Amino acid sequence: MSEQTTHQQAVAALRTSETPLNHDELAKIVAADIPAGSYVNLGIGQPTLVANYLSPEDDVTLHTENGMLGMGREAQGDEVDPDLINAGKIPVVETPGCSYFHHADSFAMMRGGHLDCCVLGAFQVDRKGNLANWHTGKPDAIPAVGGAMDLATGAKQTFVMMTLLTKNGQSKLVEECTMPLTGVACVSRIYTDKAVFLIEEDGVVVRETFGIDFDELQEIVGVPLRPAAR
Amino acid sequence: MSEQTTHQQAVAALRTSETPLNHDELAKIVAADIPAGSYVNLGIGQPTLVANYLSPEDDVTLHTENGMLGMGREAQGDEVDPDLINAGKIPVVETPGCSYFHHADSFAMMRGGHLDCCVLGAFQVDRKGNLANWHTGKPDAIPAVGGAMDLATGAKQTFVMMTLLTKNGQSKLVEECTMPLTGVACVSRIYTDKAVFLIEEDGVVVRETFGIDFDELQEIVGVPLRPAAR
Amino acid sequence: MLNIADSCAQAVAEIHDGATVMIGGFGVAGQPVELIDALIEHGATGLTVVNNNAGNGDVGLARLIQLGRVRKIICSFPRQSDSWHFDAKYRAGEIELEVVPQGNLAERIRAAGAGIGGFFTPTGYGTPLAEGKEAREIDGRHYILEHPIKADFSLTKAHIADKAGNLVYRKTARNFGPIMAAAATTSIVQVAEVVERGQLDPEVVVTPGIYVDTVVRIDAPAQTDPREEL
Amino acid sequence: MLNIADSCAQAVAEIHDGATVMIGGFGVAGQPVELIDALIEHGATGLTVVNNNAGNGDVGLARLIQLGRVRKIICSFPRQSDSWHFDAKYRAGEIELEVVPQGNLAERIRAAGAGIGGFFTPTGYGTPLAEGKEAREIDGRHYILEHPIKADFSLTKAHIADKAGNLVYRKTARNFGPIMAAAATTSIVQVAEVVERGQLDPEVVVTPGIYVDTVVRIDAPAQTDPREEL
Repeated sequence: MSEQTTHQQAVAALRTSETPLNHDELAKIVAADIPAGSYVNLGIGQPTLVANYLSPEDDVTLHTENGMLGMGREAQGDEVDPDLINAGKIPVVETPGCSYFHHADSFAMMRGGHLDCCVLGAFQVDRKGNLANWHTGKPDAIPAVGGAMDLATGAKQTFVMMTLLTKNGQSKLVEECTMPLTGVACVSRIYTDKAVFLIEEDGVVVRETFGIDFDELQEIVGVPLRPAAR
Repeated sequence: MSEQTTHQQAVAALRTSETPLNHDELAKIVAADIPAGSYVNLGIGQPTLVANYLSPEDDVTLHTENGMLGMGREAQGDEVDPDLINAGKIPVVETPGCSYFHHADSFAMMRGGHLDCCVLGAFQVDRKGNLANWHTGKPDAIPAVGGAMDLATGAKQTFVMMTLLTKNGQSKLVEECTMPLTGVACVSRIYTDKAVFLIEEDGVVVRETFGIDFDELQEIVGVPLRPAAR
Repeated sequence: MLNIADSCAQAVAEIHDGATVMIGGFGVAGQPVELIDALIEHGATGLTVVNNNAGNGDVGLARLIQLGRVRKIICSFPRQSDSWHFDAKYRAGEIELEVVPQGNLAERIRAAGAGIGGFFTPTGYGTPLAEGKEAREIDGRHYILEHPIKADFSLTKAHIADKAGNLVYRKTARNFGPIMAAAATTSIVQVAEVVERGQLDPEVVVTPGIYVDTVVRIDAPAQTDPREEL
Repeated sequence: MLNIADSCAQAVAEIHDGATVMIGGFGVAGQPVELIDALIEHGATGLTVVNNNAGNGDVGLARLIQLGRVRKIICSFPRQSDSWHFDAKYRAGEIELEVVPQGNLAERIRAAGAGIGGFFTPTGYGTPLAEGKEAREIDGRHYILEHPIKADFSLTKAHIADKAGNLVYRKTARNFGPIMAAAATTSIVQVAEVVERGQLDPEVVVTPGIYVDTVVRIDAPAQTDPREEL
């Protein structure tokens, strides 16, 4: 049995997990959902883990908004070059076929809809796919947005990766975002430790659940949910 | 006496010529008026002649809107490369320190005011510096503008080079352009066979005349003229 | 993922009737001669073509126009000494013409690839080409609003592609290539050479592979002496 | 004509009180460390600074802020774990802040260099950063109008300059360099090496010399390990 087949089976098992997923398990599912040949931008934080589960056969090209396509893994030891970092300011390496460009070209690439997918963290996502991930809305917070708004609106698809509940047990999937928005109707899927949600025209669909049944999930989320058609 | 000094004396003599100037003599005067170190775009036709009278000491860099800075002279024989042409589609050569860029970058350079000077031909120029040089206004003419409007509005200064009179003896320097405009209030100087005109806020100044006196010039031009302050 | 076509016929096979097709090149430099020939052979009709000109002589774009395949052309300079096929169709009312100043043409194509919804440009203000367009004074300068030009397909010519689709060009043959590849849903590029990933220096890539869908290698591309086209 | 300065002090000598200064770099990559130090030493105050961030730690831009030299900062991401000097000045009401999404920041800088008076961008629509900005629906998508950001001076870092001012960069240190050089009236660039005209391949020039006013060679530029800055 090939390594690739083993990996596919492991991911299939995760999709029907009877316990909530940890960050790495969730990253494996996101990675498996990215079509081969895609151009992808992974946001800072939890989304970065997805890169660890993309295999060379997938031919996924990573974009970093500070001016590179074909970004490789984190640089180690002597590989560290201060002139070669990713958007999280972590030193990385090149991959064969990579390219460099300036900041305006890099964001034109994103804004122009050339990236197939972008994966972001979130504070809140609502049933219309509105995203809040840059500002808690606290009046004394210093606003700082970086590339979040560009990422949210630019890619063909925006996926969110987050824990479903806040530390206080509140659902981050909400009826309507109360925090300042990052982007309007931009999120198409939400990957969480307890379930994967699809934002569709007519509502929110639950694609998979992890260690929770549909009714329990509906109760903690509040937003009206539909099970995926089988 | 250096070659350069001889040239300067020849140009000085032309400035007080007692006969109208031919195209090459006029091109020498324009070339001498371009400050050393300038970035310049020379339009197709008569303005192209100016290149012949720029010396290396002037360090003038020529721009061609199809994507090159540091354009050299016309290519000869084996130098001809189909991939290296100017905006008039004439094969040219490189100069040391030249560079290539794409069409949007090339016109951004022009539109952004980075060229010091652009020299264009004209059908009509009026006292406000409005330029008409792309369309005779005949109802059956097929419109074709090329880069004319970009050149006219983009450079820090736009010079016009033309014969003062049409074939029918009408002045091309007019009170108000009657042909469709290329650009609004964009021309700062007009070089003609009979005189050099400066377009200023408060009217048209005659800087030099060639084989015609001020009163005669005033009569054939019609537009109110002022002699240059001595 | 990059499609490396076996032939130009295969490369253009999906171009459908009624498509908008951008065709690169300025004069002979960068003209995708073999791809245009394949498009003629392919037979798609009712096309909207975006190019700097409207065809020269009896071949290439001129032939496409002569055959009645072009419903509309968007260009900066249609009228040339040898644009007789366009002229005839235009005077017969059989082809629609949109004339755009060359820099606005380039910037509108760039805007399409860069996700810009519209932009204020000074070029064309106060001229007949501004008629019907929104005008605005910003910071003391006059502008008109221009919108992006998108395409279903682009046919362009580059020098070398690697297997990630990264492109480099030759001299002034770069011209419209990079911006047209980015503005088209499907970009088709003819190249003289295809190399492995990692064989192009990432610093010198002009068009990153994300903008390239199909490349086709032409062993001995047509090379017209540019002087024959004048 | 290119000014090759003998020292950073000489390069920044003309920066006047109240100037708008763009500073390149994203993280440590492309940061013109020695030029910023010279600006601190120079003493100009009441500055408006354009940068991606608002300073880190106690050096460079952070030090400039600490010294009270910065009246206003335009950036995408001011709040970082080590942006304490900015934080303090901001909370004390001693510095003005304009937060701009990173892609809009890049595009606004690009627009300044490209002579664009304003552009419609989808990024930021429907968010607090769109407040007070003109919104418009174009072709079914929502946009807001953004205006160019110009500067009196830019301080950037490139890898090699030739004596025509042409620049090449290294890897992701390219970032804001090319667009800031084009957006500033006077662009000042520190480089590791200056070569003769003709020693840079014209195909690989990233910033043509027309955008460069002053270069200064730094023999041994500061190289911070990017990981120390997190």
